[in-house]
Amino acid sequence: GTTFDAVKKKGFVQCGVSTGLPGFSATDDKGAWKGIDVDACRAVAAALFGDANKVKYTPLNAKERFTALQSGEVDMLPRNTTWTYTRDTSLGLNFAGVNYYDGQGFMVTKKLGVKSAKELSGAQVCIQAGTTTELNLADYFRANKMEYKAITYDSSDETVKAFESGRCDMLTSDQSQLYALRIKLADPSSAIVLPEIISKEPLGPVVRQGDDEWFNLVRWSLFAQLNAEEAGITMKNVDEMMKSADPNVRRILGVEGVKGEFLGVDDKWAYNIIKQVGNYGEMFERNVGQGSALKISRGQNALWNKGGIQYAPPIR
Amino acid sequence: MSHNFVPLPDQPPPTASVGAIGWLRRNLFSSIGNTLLTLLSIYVLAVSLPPVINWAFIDADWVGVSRDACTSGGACWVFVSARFETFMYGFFPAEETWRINLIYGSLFLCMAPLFFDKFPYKVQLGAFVIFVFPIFGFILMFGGVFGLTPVETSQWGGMTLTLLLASVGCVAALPLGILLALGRQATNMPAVKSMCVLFIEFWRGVPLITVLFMSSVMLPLFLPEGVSFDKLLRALIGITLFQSAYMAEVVRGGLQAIPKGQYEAADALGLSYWKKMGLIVLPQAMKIVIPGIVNTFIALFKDTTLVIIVGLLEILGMVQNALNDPNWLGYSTEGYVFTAFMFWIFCFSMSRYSQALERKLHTGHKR
Amino acid sequence: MADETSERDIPAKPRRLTDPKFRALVFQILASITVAAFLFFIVRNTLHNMELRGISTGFGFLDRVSGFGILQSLIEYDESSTYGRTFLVGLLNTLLVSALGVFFATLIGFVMGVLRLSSNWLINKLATVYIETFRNIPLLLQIFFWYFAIGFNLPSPRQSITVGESLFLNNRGLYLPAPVFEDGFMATGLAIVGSIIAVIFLARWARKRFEATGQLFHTVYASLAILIGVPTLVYVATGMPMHLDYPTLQGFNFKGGLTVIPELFALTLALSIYTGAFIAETVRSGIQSVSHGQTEAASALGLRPSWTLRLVVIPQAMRVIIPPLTSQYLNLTKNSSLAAAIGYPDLVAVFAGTTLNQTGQAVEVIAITMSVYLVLSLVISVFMNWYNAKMALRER
Amino acid sequence: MIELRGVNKWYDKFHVLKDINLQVAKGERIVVCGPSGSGKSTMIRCINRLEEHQKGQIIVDGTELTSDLRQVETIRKEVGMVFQHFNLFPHLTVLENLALAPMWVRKTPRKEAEALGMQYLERVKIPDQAKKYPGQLSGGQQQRVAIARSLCMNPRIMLFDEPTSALDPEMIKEVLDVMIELAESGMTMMCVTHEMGFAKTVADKVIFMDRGQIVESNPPEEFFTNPQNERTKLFLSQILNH
Amino acid sequence: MIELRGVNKWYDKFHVLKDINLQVAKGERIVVCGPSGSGKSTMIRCINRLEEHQKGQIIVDGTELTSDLRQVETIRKEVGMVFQHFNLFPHLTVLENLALAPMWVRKTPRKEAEALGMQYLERVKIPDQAKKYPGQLSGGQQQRVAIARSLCMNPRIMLFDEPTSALDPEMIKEVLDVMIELAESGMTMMCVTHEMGFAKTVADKVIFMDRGQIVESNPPEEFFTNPQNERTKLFLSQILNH
Ligand SMILES: Nc1ncnc2c1ncn2[C@@H]1O[C@H](COP(=O)(O)OP(=O)(O)OP(=O)(O)O)[C@@H](O)[C@H]1O
Ligand SMILES: Nc1ncnc2c1ncn2[C@@H]1O[C@H](COP(=O)(O)OP(=O)(O)OP(=O)(O)O)[C@@H](O)[C@H]1O
Ligand SMILES: [Mg+2]
Ligand SMILES: [Mg+2]
Repeated sequence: GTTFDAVKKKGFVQCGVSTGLPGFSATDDKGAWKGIDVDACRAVAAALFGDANKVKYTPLNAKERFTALQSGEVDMLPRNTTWTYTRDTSLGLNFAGVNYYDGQGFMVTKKLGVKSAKELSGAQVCIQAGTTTELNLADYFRANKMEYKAITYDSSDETVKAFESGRCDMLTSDQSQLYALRIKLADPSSAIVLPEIISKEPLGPVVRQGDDEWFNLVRWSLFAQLNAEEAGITMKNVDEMMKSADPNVRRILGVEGVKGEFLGVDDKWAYNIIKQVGNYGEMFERNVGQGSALKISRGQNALWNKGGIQYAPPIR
Repeated sequence: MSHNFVPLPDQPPPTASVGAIGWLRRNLFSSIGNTLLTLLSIYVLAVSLPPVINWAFIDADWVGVSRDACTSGGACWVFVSARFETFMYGFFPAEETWRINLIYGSLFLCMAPLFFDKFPYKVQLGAFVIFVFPIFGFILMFGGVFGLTPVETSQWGGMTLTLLLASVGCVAALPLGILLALGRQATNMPAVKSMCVLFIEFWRGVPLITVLFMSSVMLPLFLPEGVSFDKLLRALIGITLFQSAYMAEVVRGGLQAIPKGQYEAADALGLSYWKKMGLIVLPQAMKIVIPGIVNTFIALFKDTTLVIIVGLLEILGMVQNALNDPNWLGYSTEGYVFTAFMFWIFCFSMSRYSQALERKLHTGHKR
Repeated sequence: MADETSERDIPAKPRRLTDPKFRALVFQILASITVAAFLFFIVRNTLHNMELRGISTGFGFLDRVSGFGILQSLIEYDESSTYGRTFLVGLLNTLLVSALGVFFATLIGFVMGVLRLSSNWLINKLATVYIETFRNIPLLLQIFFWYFAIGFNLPSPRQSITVGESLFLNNRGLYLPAPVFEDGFMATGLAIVGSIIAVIFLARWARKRFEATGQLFHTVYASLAILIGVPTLVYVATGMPMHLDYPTLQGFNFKGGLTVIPELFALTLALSIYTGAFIAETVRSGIQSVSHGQTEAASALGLRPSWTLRLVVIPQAMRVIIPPLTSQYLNLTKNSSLAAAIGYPDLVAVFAGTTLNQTGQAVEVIAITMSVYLVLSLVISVFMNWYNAKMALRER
Repeated sequence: MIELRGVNKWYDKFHVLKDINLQVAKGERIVVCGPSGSGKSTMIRCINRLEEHQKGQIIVDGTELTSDLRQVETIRKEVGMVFQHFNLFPHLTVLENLALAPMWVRKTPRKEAEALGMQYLERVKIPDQAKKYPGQLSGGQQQRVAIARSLCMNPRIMLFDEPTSALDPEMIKEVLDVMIELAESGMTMMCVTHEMGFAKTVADKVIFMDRGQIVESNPPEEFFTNPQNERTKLFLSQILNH
Repeated sequence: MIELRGVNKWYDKFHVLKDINLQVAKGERIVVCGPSGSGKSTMIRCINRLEEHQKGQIIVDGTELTSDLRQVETIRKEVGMVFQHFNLFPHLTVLENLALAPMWVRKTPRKEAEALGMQYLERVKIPDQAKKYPGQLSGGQQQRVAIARSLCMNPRIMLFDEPTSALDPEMIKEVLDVMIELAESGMTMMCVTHEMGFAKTVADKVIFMDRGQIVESNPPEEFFTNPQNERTKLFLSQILNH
């Protein structure tokens, strides 16, 4: 397909990421991008070029992201984007998978003393523009016959700051983001995340329609990470695992069986991903889990056989 | 009988009208209304200044490397000094920042003579700075030749990017603006004239953020499939087109200020249209419009903050980015104050410069 | 002369290629073709690219239900309204903030411009500091500054600053009692309109009388009396058919009444202070452009300073002030598009922002948005040209 | 009518007027001359308080000039002034220029004020220019309008500050003619000018100033034929040879 | 050299030139005079097509003036013009002003062009001003530079449009001297001027224009002593008495 060829030719993946969401995509003080979404792109680069660093990043805010992808400004958009019917069908986009199962939640200040979102009628809500959150919020309050006022900001920075200044009673966003945003508060412990989840938010990398080859590569880069976790292949042990007798492991690592050429890449594509980016679990823990400031538990994002719903088709 | 006129000696003026008292009376307490106003302003200043000064200077922390140094309760300038490098150079690799410094230094050396009245080669030097220097700067910034490590445009940022956007935007818009201004003056070609007018009015009528949005995310839609270029370059194209419309209006003002006799004399000598413009009219017009150009440059310089909207991190963007750093959360005021100060210094000194130029050009025009 | 006949035979028709008119024509055709081709190229590419990427086109989306709420709307709007209505809401919000901004910027600008010329050294310097500070700092920064300065310094709703239990100020905005009109209010409404008309007539009459008899009439006080007195009388006479809907604290927030949201407040403040600084400079140079001789001549004729200002200085200064002033208004309107940064729901925020994002129809949405601003600027510049033509000083 | 007693004025530390003593009787016509910078304009401007003096007394028509605004107003109603650069109001027509002060200061109805304006326009011989704007007139015409504008206020004293020095030679005559006519009608006048012909024709007294002082003050015959002071002689020799 | 046949010109609806017929032979020196607004400047500007005429023919040096660019170019190389307000280029030095046209129109190398410039500067007697800027010269010097600048193109015809009317009296002579010298060297000249002394000294023919028409055209002796036309008489009486 055109995108696949174009990416291969230019030698790097142009990756659309969020302008700054700790754990998902944010720069460290050296200016290097870090996060789950960033790793999604790195995985694709590792599969395609054997080098996870062949990625260039375009920070996008919520408003711009689809236009940027549609116009070809970026090759893939792993930017914590919810998979919805409209987006999948009318925008000319394809969702390649789900790298994070999320749901929309609320964050309120402790001082407010509420336990449930149901007590929030009449509340003023800070929210980021151009997200499904905006629509879910409207639905939720309408369904529960509650009133609200939404104050919509361009970027998450302003949203947090407005929340902090007391401009609104609560901040709503995907739960993962709530944790990420909470650490941006001057005093993170002053806010709590309410238990309610008001929507399904499957987040995943998006590509343009019309290039199945590219779509496959993005989708299977993610699946490879999930399969690797399931099979116990990690960044550390991947080299030893090359010698493993387990046929599943051998297939995943391209030692035998299925060939990389079906994806148009090297046989060691999955090996490269695991070696350089890690399996899904490692990626999760490093960016948003216990190894990070966010400390989000796996929850739904655990593998299917560990009580979660992350389930990848087998590589065979 | 005639006698000589001996002028009386000058006497000192009555004490009440000179010296400190005279000054105070004339300037602060000349009438009841003025006295009230003076007292009111003194009161307002007395109430509002001390807390600000306390916060910004007296209680402020200046030295240190981390937020632990900020304990006095005032401003934490440590944040600015710790992040100063990124504010200035963006994510330009630390070991390569000498290249940016070299650009600044050499630019300064090139510009310095322009401020001396006596310097004879102003025009040539100015042309060098405008046309040749950018190439030199571009090579240094971009690298990739002469053994310089290539640095991606996505790593450019901070004040460097601010200056780059504003100056490249301005320099590139100049020729386009001149053409547009000439086109707008071309009364014998109504079609060309109206196209120029349309172009100018279009760009002057739309907000810069929509232009930036268009250039950054929509441009690839307008181009043939597969054609794509750098994001920074696209923002620059947007800015240049936008700026050229303003430039055109400034240049038009200059062209209109050239007396008709100059055109006629050039015609009478047999100079063709382009020679007339290039040798006679434009050199004179450009001199007149320098203050105007500086003013549009200031406007553009301030407007570069809008590129955050398309994800380019100029100085304000860099500051906001630093505010996301978990180690430095909560120092946004310091960050914004610092940014405001940087912009103010640049804009204020440039506007003073342009005012001085204007005065120089209009000497003898006072009442 | 011998060669007279041959000279007469020289063809009067010029050679085509060297005829400037012909050249101009050819050049214009070429230029038009180039531009047309360029536009065609872009449109074709865009259509092709959109088709290729499966992006839907057309303006049908304007009839679809938007499904999101907007913080402030001047017309009826809720989640089940269409995107078309979203556009209207955004446009009206843009116009609102622009109008407020223009009003206050003009006010600040004129006051500061005059103070800048004050003979009081301190006032003069303070005005200079104001102008030089706010002109030279990017507007976006100033918007952030005011917004968060207000947000962090005002109390929460429960600790609102109150005036007489009907006016509340807190970090959610300014809450005012809203008038609710009952059936009989029509009469009062008419009285208001009537007294406005009366005041206009009064002003005309006062002018006529002044011209006829030289008697000055203090229209200001009389007008105020009419404007306030007559409607009040009618209102009381008809049995006060209006009550106020007071804002009350319910749960976390105030309900009822009128609300001025802090976004509107901060944006208006930032826009007027920023633009005010530019207007002040315009006003200053306008006033200074009136030569000192004019004021002297007026004083020598015995005109009081206030009349001198009104009859001699201002009319002349306005000619100089108005053209740059209109372009400042235009700038202010365009700058109001920075609203999105602090969550004020203007056209760019709700239409070129949320709507664009929900529908993905960037080309249409941006085209509509740009056209709106173009039309606004066109209106302003038409006014300016009309004014310039009207006011041009007649000279020989 | 006008009396200056020991008037002193300083610009900052610069002593412009030094102990000026001068009396002008009703109907008297004074011409003031002297080298540039000698304080002629300053003196005449002090008389209707366009400038403030710092020491001494100025008494005009029985009223002493102090910083009391009402007195300044009274005096300005009585004293007309014509400037070197006309200072007509460019945004008003000639007739509006003339009618402005009567309407606003004397509260004359517009009709009457305009009739008055026309009357003075006729006196300065340009009634046909009434509807034009000052910018459309020649310099001489503008100065005549300026004179008419002052006259419209019915002043008892007229001050002129070099009324002809910004004019082309052809136009000087038309303005001087108007001034001579005015002088002959018995108006009290003080005129700064270097038109010595005018001084000889109409002046009752010629005053010569230098360095802020009145050096000589004499009737014109005496002033021109027999100047008392060396400084005056020098000045006259320069001016008359020109 | 120059022939005008039934030339007519309109500004919008205003008929400025009415059926002008005129022949100027090689080496002839014509002086054009007439009241202000009579179309003198317009006529002379038509000859090197700074203005376009709308009817009739203008033939200069055998070439008819049409809108053909090359013909206009040829003619402008042959015809030099000197304006009332000099119109020197203020951003160039005197020498650069002189060398500009030879360099860019005749493609003369800079050295030669400058040598040429110096030569003509000597002819107008100000070689020492070569390095100065026009703004630093007096009006008379500027006008002489303007003449030299035209001469540098080696024109066969020189047009002058009131070359001395913006000058102070002392400077008029120095410019006229240069013009007389030029006339004596045999240059074909057409000169709009009211300097009747000049006309008497050098003109072969004096042309009097009024309201866009040539009223009289005669050798100077005849023109001044025995004007044929009432209008001319009136004009001459005004001008000579002035
Ligand atoms: N506003 C002012 N501030 C300071 N000095 C002034 C001011 N106005 C006038 N002067 C000085 O006062 C002196 C007298 O000025 P004045 O205008 O009265 O002279 P003048 O006799 O009218 O001269 P001229 O013939 O040139 O008009 C001059 O030296 C002048 O420089
Ligand atoms: N560009 C123009 N547009 C309209 N009318 C013009 C224009 N130029 C000149 N005129 C008019 O054409 C007439 C002739 O002008 P021209 O300049 O030829 O007169 P002139 O004889 O040279 O007068 P002067 O002695 O004042 O220079 C005048 O009435 C003038 O107002
Ligand atoms: Mg004076
Ligand atoms: Mg002329």
